[in-house]
Amino acid sequence: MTRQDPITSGTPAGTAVISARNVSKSYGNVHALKGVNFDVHRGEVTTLFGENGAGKSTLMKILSGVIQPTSGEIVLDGEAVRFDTSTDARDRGISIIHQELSLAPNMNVRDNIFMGREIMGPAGVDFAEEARQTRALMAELEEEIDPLTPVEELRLGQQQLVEIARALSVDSRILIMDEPTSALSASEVEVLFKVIHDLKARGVSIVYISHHLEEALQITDHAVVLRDGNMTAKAPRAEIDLEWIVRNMVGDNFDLGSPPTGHEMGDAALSIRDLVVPDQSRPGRNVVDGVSLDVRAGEVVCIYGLMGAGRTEMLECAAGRLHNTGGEIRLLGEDVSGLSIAQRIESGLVLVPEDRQRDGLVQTMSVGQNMSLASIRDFVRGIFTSRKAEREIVERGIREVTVKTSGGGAAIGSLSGGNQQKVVIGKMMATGPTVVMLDEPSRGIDIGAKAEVFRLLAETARDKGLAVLFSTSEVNECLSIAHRVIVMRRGKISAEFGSDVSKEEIMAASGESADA
Amino acid sequence: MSDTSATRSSGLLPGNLDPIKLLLEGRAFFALIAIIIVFAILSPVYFSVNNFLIMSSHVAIFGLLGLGMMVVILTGGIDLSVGSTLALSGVCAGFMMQGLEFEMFGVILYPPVWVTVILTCCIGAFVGSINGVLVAYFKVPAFVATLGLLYVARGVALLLTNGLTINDLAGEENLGNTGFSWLGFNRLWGVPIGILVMVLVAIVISLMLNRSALGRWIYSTGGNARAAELSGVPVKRTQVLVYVISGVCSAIAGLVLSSQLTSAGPTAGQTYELTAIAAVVVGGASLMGGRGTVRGTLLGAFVIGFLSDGLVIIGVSSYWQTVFTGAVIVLAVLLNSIEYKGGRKASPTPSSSQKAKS
Amino acid sequence: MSDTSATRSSGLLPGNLDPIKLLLEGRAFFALIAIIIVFAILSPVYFSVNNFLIMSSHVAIFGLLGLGMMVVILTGGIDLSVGSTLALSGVCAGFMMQGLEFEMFGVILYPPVWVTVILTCCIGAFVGSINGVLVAYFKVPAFVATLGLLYVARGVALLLTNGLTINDLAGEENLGNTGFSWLGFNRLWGVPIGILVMVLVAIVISLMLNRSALGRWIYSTGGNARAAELSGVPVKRTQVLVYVISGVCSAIAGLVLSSQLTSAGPTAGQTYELTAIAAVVVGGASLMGGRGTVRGTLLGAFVIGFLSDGLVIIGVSSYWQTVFTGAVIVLAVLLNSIEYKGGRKASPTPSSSQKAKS
Amino acid sequence: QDNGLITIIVNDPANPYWFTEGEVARATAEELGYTANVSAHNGDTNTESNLIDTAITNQAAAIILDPANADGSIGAVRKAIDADIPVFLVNAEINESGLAIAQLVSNNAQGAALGAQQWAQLVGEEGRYVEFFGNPADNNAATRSNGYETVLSQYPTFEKVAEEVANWDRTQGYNKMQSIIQANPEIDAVISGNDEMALGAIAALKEAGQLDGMIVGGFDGSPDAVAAIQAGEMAYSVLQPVAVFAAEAVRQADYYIQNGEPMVDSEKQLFDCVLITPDNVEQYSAPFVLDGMN
Ligand SMILES: Nc1ncnc2c1ncn2[C@@H]1O[C@H](COP(=O)(O)OP(=O)(O)OP(=O)(O)O)[C@@H](O)[C@H]1O
Ligand SMILES: Nc1ncnc2c1ncn2[C@@H]1O[C@H](COP(=O)(O)OP(=O)(O)OP(=O)(O)O)[C@@H](O)[C@H]1O
Ligand SMILES: O[C@@H]1[C@H](O)[C@H](O)CO[C@H]1O
Ligand SMILES: [Mg+2]
Ligand SMILES: [Mg+2]
Repeated sequence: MTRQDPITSGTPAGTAVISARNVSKSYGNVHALKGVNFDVHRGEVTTLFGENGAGKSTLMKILSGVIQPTSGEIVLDGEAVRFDTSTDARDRGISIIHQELSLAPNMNVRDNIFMGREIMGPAGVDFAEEARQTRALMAELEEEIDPLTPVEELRLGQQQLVEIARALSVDSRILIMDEPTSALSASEVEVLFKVIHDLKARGVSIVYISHHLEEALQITDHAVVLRDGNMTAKAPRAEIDLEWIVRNMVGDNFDLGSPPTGHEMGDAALSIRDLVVPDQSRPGRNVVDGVSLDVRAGEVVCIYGLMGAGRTEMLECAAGRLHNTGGEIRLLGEDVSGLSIAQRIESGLVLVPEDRQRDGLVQTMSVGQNMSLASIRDFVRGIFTSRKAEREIVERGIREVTVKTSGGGAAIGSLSGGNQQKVVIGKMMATGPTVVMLDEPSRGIDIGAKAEVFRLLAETARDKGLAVLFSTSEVNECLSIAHRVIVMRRGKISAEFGSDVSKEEIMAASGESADA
Repeated sequence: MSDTSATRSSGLLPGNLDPIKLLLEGRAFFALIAIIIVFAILSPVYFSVNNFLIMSSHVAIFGLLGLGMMVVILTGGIDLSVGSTLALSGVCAGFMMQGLEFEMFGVILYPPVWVTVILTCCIGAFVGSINGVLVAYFKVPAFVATLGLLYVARGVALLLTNGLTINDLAGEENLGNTGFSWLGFNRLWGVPIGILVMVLVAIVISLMLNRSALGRWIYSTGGNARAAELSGVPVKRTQVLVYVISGVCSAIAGLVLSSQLTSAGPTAGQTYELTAIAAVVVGGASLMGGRGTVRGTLLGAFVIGFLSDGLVIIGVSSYWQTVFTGAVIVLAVLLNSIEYKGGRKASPTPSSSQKAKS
Repeated sequence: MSDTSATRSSGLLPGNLDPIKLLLEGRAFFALIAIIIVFAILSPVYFSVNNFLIMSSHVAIFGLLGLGMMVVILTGGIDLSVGSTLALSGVCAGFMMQGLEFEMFGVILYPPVWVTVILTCCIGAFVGSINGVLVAYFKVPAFVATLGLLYVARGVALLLTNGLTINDLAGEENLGNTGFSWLGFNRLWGVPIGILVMVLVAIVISLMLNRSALGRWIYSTGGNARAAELSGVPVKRTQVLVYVISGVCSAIAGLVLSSQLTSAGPTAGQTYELTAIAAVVVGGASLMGGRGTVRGTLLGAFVIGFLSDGLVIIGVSSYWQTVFTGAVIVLAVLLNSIEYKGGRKASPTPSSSQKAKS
Repeated sequence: QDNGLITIIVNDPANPYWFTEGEVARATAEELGYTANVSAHNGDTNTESNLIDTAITNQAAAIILDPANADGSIGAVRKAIDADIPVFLVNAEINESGLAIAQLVSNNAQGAALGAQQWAQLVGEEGRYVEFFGNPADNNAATRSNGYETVLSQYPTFEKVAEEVANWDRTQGYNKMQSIIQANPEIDAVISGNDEMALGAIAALKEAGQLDGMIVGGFDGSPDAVAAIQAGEMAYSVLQPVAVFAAEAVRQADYYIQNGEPMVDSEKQLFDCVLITPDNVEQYSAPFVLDGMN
């Protein structure tokens, strides 16, 4: 994939089409936004940067009428407006792609796209027309999805594309995209960027949020940085670079780290041989097809792959959630195939799942209860749990993964997405694992948090001999703390590299054309 | 083709008549076939057109309640008040047939049967709208709101009649209000009217679910209410409407039942809510909302009805009837979930049923 | 801090004894207070220690059923079979008190009361384990599985006794099986035993929920079964266990009830499942799972029990009783949701309750 | 004129039979200067026991109870007696004597024999018939069924083709009758444990076009049954003198409260039933009252 020339050319900074004026939003005593002024430039891409919990999503929800500000006002085309619902905003030409997917899993792609805006014909809903438009949208996004496929049968990335298609179908003049690419592959991101260019050409104003900073820089016309609910900087594309963003976001430079050194690596802690996992939805096919790999104690291994390469299935199989039809999984030489998930955790093999909402968090429990959930056995004394022991575990977890929260008693839903992700990581680290597998651990977390997570993993690998196996869809992350990079493609390992590999080599092995 | 799929997902009339598919899709189908075969072997009279018609007219009551219930369940709600609403509507219909007395004016009005039918449906709709408003606007969990109305509607029915059964529903020629018993007694083309009413309601609901925007709203509200709301679906109004639909279905069931019995009593329909829910679930709907079909619900009602009548026909003791009913309900649903595994609707992961609510 | 929250969210014994907080937390508290005040004004005999004790011993039955039900509801399930299990256990206890006849050996065994009690609890546990296995391993929706057992357990109870009630539960001195009626008739420190049994069970369940690993497993299974499973929670075993607990609670309720009545009949406990669920929900639990407390459930049971006894004491007609019961159930839950808004547990967005299941 | 409270507990006032029972008792009690409190246990022994507790709390002077269960209600009655409240049972019995001051019930055996004789006479030489059985938890169901059996078994030409439990309920009677018709198309007569089940059977027979010439016999003498007799749909009903013994029970309670001793020596008092047929149906003057009954 070539980095496109950043769009610095031509258009002078457009006038503001919609602005937030002195907008504040409080949830109880959490002040998510503190008097923010924010302009969306007409016909251009305004990118919003900020670490987890900075208030980006909150601001966007206010602009799109999902929530109402505690104070301040919204100015649309120079006139103050008030949106009571997202439909109000949509009627004024504003649509939004939400950070968390908002699709009805039981319905098909067509029905999701036209949900709430059904096209009526003489004999009820005009399904033919809806399907035609759906196919057109999918063609525009270069994704072959049948309009009649139930959404629940799509993988996460495809669901995200449906969400994008829905926003596009509205034909709005202002389009807000809150992390639209968190589950997309590089080639899909390319397509999306093409679409964004077309939209711009048609005069659509776009707000774009992403934690993939380099990627975002490609399409940015104006950058705005939020920090702790305040706007800390803004500048046109010409005046900024990666370093500028990071400095304004976290106030410091960052580094995803480098492979830990100076320690002895042990024997293979995790050893997978000829693993075969069948496809649940398409019998006869295998999602994981004869994968073998070793991770040694103290070693950090990264698995790179495009979406659908089978990484999730391989990791879930190792964790005990899925059954393999062939091959074996050994932990410190012991075959774990007969063990349940709980027994694998007990013996030191843990997984941080990919989808935190669905697989990671118990929304009804507090931050602390989530954090200690996987290590309950560690604070049971006799038949009762020990509050003191639990508190220690929770406090250590919060400290180690640096969760931004008022304390263990806080509701998990009150945390920003990134901090929720950290809780999931902290929960599995609290069990004191021998091998930790992390499926896309950086999804939705900011650059600072990402660096912290990687540092934590690297340190534990070095100091405690932890074996780390993580998957990622971002090439940059492969080049951080991993001693080795394994590339998966269609259920098989297509290449294996040392830490001195280049981005291009990795991408070529994954099947992603390096010059898309 | 777009409509085929819509039908596939929720239709009464499969657009695609591939028999194997139909068989696989009709979830409770196997249970029904098994029941018919077993009873046909055990009793020579079971397998006859006339017996099927009679059994079906019993099914009609639960079928009607089940259809309304299914619509509510599609949105992720539940309606425990259907049995009480049935009784209340029956009693109100009875009152109207006896003549509405306006003391003020000193007149007694005898509304013709069609007026009675419409007013009775309005009463059902009214009860439903209370349920709906409590659920949608006051955020009372559906189980509680409708449990409350289960009691309240029953109490009102008892109070209205002072506990008595209203008996004379035939009307009188000279008052112009005859024809009520036609509903329960007569046959059209040899088919009892009750069955035809059920089929008619099923077709209307099926069209509503598959062809109207309301249908989409109902499925999306049940699938992901928040997403639906953000997409501009009038979630609250949809919720109110489904309870109204269920109320109207109960009222229709009340009308059919009281014209079958030629009497309307305030204790009719007790515990019918459980049977109606069982029919819906045996028919493959998910209590989490978003999944369910008209065809399945009717099949579910038939499974339960044909079973209980069959047990009576072969003369099983009433205690054993209870045991069998329970066992078959569980078995039919077990069959469903086994069959599910093969189908394309297979849940990608074993615990997806739990996923739905996580 | 993490532990206060744990207790706060599910405790019987609040870790934090701030009285105002306690008041606010006891969700159904206001409804209960209101009921007591209203009836104390309307009837001179209502507000007396003895009447409270009597009413509480009535509450004990629903309290016991409600506690088991709450544990099931916490995991996102439901148990409709509690009433039938109550009857079945009562009947089995009755049988054992009459002597177990082993024809083969020509002996009749008269188990002492404590053996009877334990065996009866085992019967409850057995029914519960069938429910649990159907739900956890066969993926039958809880509503259907337990609806099936509602019928089956009732049918078995009827078959066992041939519909008759077993009367003589007093036992005989020389057979060494006296003492059964002690449970229902006697008082300890002036308090009827039934109440003490309920309190004991409440304490055990409260400790289990708040202080044991099983408690965490239950809450997390209800909150998000998939996440719980991936965190090493034995979700399936937890699901089976909650139904077993509910079965045992029903059996205990059956024991208390039959010793209170000095007789055990197969038709006891009909429709009690609805009352038990109402108690749990009035007590603030969520039918989606993951939220609910022992304290709330007991309060819910007291609200319903004190209301219905109060209505009888002031002599309201039984029709009006039905109406009031329904209205109060809805009102109490309405009160809850209003109160929720103020509290710290406030749902962040108005539709978060729906979101939870999307 | 407040002589105290009389608590009246009936089964299910949604059945006209029990409704009348409660209302007659209430009226009589109020006539005699008592406050009356009518409540219902709906056949649930637990509710019944709770109602007794409440009566004790309310310091009732006497309890008029229609027991829920012949065996299951004994404990509740004993509890009231232990609290020094006299209990007068009406309509149904309990299987223990020496507890209640009086048990006033219709003579179910006599009534059943009466009904069965009338039925046999109407059916004639031979007949295939169906019997509906009431709620098995109620002794009356078995008593009546046995009564029928005793009489009908003397006629070897009668063949019982089906016996179904319909729990005193009309809808159940209707549904089960429809199924029975399917299994046995040639039925000549129906004999039922009460009127509600008989009325359900009549509705089913009417729908099937088989009511003509069918002999359907009921039990209770409820207003609906009387209407059916007038319409020529029901052949007869055995009237239970519920209005009589409900009032009598209150009078005996009053006597006991005043004098501290039973008005009538024998605890079990049977009230004979009478037959309602098209011939005497005109004398039916109020619910469950046939003029010149006694
Ligand atoms: N419903 C809510 N209740 C309480 N606090 C909330 C709520 N929603 C957001 N917050 C808080 O508001 C702040 C901003 O959250 P927001 O979701 O806008 O962050 P963000 O910048 O989008 O972060 P991320 O990059 O992780 O998505 C956070 O501190 C968060 O905890
Ligand atoms: N819900 C689903 N329905 C149908 N097919 C699926 C589903 N989820 C995954 N697949 C298929 O399974 C295969 C492997 O997917 P998997 O999720 O393991 O990939 P991955 O490498 O983990 O990618 P990512 O995590 O980025 O999505 C792909 O062929 C994909 O299309
Ligand atoms: O005697 C009564 C009546 O027959 C009534 O119809 C049902 O219950 C019985 O106990
Ligand atoms: Mg965000
Ligand atoms: Mg993946």
